[in-house]
Amino acid sequence: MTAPQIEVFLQTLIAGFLLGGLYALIGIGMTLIMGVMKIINLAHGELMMVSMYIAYWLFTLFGLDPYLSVFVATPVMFFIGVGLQKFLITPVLKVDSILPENQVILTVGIGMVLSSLAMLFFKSDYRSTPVSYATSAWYLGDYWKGSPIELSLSVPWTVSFVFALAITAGLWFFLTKTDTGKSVRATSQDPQAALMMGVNVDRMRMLTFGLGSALVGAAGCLFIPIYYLYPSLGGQFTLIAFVITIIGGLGSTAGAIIGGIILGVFESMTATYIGMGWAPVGRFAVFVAALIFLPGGVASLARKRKLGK
Amino acid sequence: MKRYLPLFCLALLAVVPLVGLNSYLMHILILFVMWSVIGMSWNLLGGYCGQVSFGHAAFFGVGAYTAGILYTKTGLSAWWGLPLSIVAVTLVALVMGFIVLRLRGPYFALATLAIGEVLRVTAENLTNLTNGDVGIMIQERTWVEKIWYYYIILAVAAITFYLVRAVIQSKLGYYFVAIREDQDAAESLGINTTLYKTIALTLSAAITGMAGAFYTNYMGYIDPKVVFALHDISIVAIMVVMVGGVATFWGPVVGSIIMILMAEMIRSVPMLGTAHQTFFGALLIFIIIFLPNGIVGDFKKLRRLVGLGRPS
Amino acid sequence: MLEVRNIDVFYGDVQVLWDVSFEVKEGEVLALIGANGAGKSTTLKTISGLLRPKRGEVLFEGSPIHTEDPFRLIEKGIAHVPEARRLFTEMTVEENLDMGSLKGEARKLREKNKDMVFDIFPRLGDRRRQRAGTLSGGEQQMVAIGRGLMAMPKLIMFDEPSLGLAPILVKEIFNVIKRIREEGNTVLLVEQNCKQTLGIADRAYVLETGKITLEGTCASLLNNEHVKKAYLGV
Amino acid sequence: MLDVKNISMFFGGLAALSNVSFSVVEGEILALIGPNGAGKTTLFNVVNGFYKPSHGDIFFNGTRISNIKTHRICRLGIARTFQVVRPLQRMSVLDNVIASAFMRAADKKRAEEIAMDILQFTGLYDDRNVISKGLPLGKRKRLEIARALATQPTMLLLDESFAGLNPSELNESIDIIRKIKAKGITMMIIEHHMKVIMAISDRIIVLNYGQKIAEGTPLEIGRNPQVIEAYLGEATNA
Repeated sequence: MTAPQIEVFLQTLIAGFLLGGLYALIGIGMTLIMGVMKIINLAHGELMMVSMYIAYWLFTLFGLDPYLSVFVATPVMFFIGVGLQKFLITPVLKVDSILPENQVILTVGIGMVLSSLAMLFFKSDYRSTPVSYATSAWYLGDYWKGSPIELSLSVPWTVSFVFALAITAGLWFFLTKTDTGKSVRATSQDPQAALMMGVNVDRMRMLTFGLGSALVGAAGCLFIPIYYLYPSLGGQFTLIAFVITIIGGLGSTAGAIIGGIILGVFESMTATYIGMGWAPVGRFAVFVAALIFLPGGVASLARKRKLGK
Repeated sequence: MKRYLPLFCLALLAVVPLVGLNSYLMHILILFVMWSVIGMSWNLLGGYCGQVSFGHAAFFGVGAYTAGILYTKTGLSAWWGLPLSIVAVTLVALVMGFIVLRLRGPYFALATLAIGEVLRVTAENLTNLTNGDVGIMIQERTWVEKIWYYYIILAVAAITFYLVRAVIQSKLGYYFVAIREDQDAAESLGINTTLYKTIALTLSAAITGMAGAFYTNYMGYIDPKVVFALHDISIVAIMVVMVGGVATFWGPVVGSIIMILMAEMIRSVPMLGTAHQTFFGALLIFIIIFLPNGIVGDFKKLRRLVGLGRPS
Repeated sequence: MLEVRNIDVFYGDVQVLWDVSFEVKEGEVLALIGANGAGKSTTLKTISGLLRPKRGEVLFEGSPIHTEDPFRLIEKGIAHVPEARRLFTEMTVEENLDMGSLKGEARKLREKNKDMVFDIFPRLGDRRRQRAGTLSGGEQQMVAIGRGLMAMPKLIMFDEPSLGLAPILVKEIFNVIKRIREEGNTVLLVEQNCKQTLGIADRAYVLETGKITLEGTCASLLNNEHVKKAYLGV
Repeated sequence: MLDVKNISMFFGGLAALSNVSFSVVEGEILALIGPNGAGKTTLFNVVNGFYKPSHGDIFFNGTRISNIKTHRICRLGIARTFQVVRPLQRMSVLDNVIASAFMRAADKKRAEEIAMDILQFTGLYDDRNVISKGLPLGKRKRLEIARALATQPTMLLLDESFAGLNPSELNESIDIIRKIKAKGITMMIIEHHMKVIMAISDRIIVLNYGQKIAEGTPLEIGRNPQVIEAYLGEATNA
C-alpha cells in the first residue's frame, strides 16, 4: 500500500470507530429493553429523532449547545419512555391475540405517530445546529511534524464519541454497582426469581424502557452537531439499533458495544471502498449474516469460550 | 345466503363503474381493490400461517420492477409483467425464504423488514437496470379510461379471493394454521414446517408481486422509494389486515376500504395532508389495544364497544 | 408462625391443590414431602405470592399474606429458595448474594452476612467473582441457599434443594439446613428425598396429588407403610 | 420395534442422558419413570427427533432414525403428546384432529372420516365443534392423544397424559389407553401417577440422573431396592 492508500484506510477506520461509538449507545438502549422486556422496540429511532428536535430547538431558541442539551433531553426522554411503557405497552402485553407479534407492530405504530407528528410540526426540512466547531478538526501533522501520513480527527465527532463513552461508563456503573441496576439485570435474567428477591418487576420494566429511551435520547443530542435532522430519520436508526443487538447478542450490553463498533467500521469501509449509497446494504448484509451464522451474537462466542474446553 | 356473498360483492363491484364514476372515484376504487389483493396475500402468510412479514414491499417492488424493466429493456408491453412477475417474485421468495424462514416470531418479522430495505437500496443503486432514483416511466399508457384497469385488478382480486379460500379450506390451510398455533407440535404431527412455510411465503409473495406489476401499468411510473416503501407498502399491508381482521376472509377487504377511505379523507383536508401517518399510527395503536383481531375478527367485541350488542 | 388454611390453587383451569392446610411453628423444621407432581412447589409458590389461592388463606404472624404483592414478602421475613435454584446466571456469585439483601436490615448488614455465607460455604468465597451460570450444580445450590440467607428471613423455604445433586452433595446441603435450624431459624422444607428429609425435620406432612394425606412426627412417618405407597403406588 | 442404543445427550457440559439403552417390544406398554429431572422428557425429545443425540443410535423397525427430522419420524409411525398440552388453540377440536389426519389421508373427505372415527374412539365426538382453547384440561389431554392417533402411528409416546386429571377423568383415560393397546399400537408412557403406571404398563424403565437404573415388570420394580432408594432417598445417619 502506498502512503495515500494507508492514509485513506486509517482515516476510514477512525471514522468507523467514532461512528461505532455512537451506534453502540443507540444499540445499548435497544438491547436493554429487549433483555428486560423481551420486546423489540421499533420506535427506537423515532425516540432519537424526538430528542434531536429537542436539542435543535434548545439550540435555535436559546442558543444552548447540543452537548449541554444532553442534560435536558435525556431526562425528558426518560419520562416519555416510562409513559409509553405504562400506557401503551403494558396494556398490550395483557391482550390475547392471534399474532404474538402485536407488540412489535404496536411500536411501529408509535414510531409512525412520532415521525409524522414531527413532519406536521416541523415540515420535512433538513435542519442542523450550526455550532462554531462543526468543521474544526485536529490534524496529526500539527502534533507530529515529520509524520509521513496526514490524519485528522473531527472535533464534534470526537467530542460526541467521548460523551458516548462517558454515558456508557455511567450506565455500566449503574448496572453493576447499584442495587437498582442489579435489579434491572436480575429482572432480565429471571423475572420470577427477581420477584422472590423483593424486586418490583413492573417498576423495573418501566425504568428500563425509560432508561433505553434516555440512552437513545442522549445519542440524539450527540448526533445533532454532526448530522442532519429530518422527521423520517428514525426508521434507519431503529434498524441500526436492531442490527447491533443481533450482532452483539440480545440483552448483552458489552455485545452492543462491540456490535456498534463492528457496524460502524463496516459501514465506513463500505462507504469508502464500494460507494456511499451501498452503506445500508453492507449493514443488512452484516445483519443477515449474523442471523444465520451467529444466532446468539458476539455474546454467545464469549460465553462458549468461558464454558467450553 | 352466506355462500353467495362473495359472488354478490363481486357482481356489485363489477357493476359500480357502469353508473359513471368520475376519474377520481375510479382511482379510489382501483386502489381499494389493489390493496384488498395485497391484504389477502399478506393474510395468507401472516394471518393464517403466523409468519408476520414486515417486508411485503420487497415482493411488491420486485413485481413492479419486473414489469418496468421488461418494458424499458425489451420493449415488451408492461402487461407481460403480470405473469412474469410471478416467476421473478417466486424466485426472490424462495431465496428469501431460505434465509428468513429459519427465524421465528419477531426475528422473522425484522429479517423480512431488512430484506425489503436491502432491495430498495439495491434498486436505488443498480442504476443501469432500474434508472435508480429517477425511476421508470411507462411512456405510452394502454388506456386513458381507468375502467379497464379496474376490471383487470378486480379479476386479480376475485381470483385471489377464491384461491386463498380454496387454500385455507384444503390440507394446506390446516397445515398453515397448525404451524401458526404451535410449530413444534405441528412438526411432531408429521408436518414439514419448513416446506409449508415456504409454500405460504411463495404464494403470498407471488400475489403481492402481481399487484406490484399491475401498479406499474396503472400508475405508469415507479421509483424505489415508492414501490419498496417500508411505511407506505409493507406497513400498510399489515394494517389492512390488522384493521380488517387477522385470519378472516373478509378482513383484508374491510381493512382496505377503511384504510383507503381514511387516507383519502385525510388527504382532502389540506391542513392534515402530511399527517396521514399520525392517524394511521394512532389507528394501529387503537386496533392493537382494543380490537387485536381486527374489525371482522372482533366484530362481537366491536358491537359491545359501541353499545349495539344485545346484553347477554 | 405460618398458617396455611384450606387453600385451593389452580394453574389456569387446572386444580393443583385441594383444601391444603398446615402450620409451621416458630423454630421448627417442617417438611412437606411427596412424589413428583404432588403439588409441593405449588404450595411454596402460593406462600410466596407467585400464585394466588382461589379459596382459603395464608397467614404469616397472624396477618394474611395471600393478597400481598409478591415482592413485599421478603420484607416481611419470608425467603424462598426456589426449585431448580433459579440463580441469576449472568451475574457473579457475589451479585447474586447482593440480590438477596435488597431491603431493610439485610441491606445494612450485607457485607457481614456475606462473610457468614462464605463461612458456611467456603467454596463460594473462592468463587465470589465467578459467573453463577458457570458453577457446578452443587455450588449453584449453595448460592441459592446463601441468597436466601442474605435476606435474614424469619422463615426460609427450601424447594427440593437435593434436586439433581449427587448423594454426597445432598448430604452436605442437608447438613447446612440442619445448621441453619440450629441457629434458631424456622425452616419449611419441601423434598422428594423422603428418608433424608425426615432425618432432619421435626414434623412432616405428606402431599399426594394435591391433597395432604398424612401428618405427624418424623419418627412416626419413617416407618409408615403408607409413605412408601404414596411414592411407589405398591 | 424401537431400539435405543447407548444414547447420550449433553446440554452444555451437562449430561441429561448418559448411555441409555433399551428396546420396546411390539404391542407392549413401556413406562418410563424416575424423579424430577431424570431425563424422561429429554429421552422423548431424542426419540421424536427434536434433539439429535450427542452419542448413540436409535432404530425404528430397523431404520436408523436418530439422524432424521421430526416430521419424517412421525411419517414412519411414531407420534407423541406433550407434557404441557399444546393443542392448536384457535382451531376446533375436529379441525385439530383433521390437521393431523391429513398426513395419511389422500383428500379432505378421507381426513374428516379418520378424524370422526378417532373422536368417537376417544370420546370427544360431542365436543368436536368446541374451540380447543375452551376445553377443560382432561379433554385437552385426550385431544392430544386423539391428535397423535390421527397420524395413524404404530407407536405412541405419551408424556404425562394423566397429570392433573381428576379420578373420573383418570379412569376414562386409562380405558382409552387400554383400547389403544387393543388396537395393537405400541406405547411408551412417561407418568408420575404410580397407580396408573402399575395398573397399565407391561414393563417399566427407571431413569435417575440420566441413567437407566432398573428395568422390569411393575412387580419387580416395586421391590427393587435401587428404585426405592432413587425415589425415597437414602437414609442418612449424619
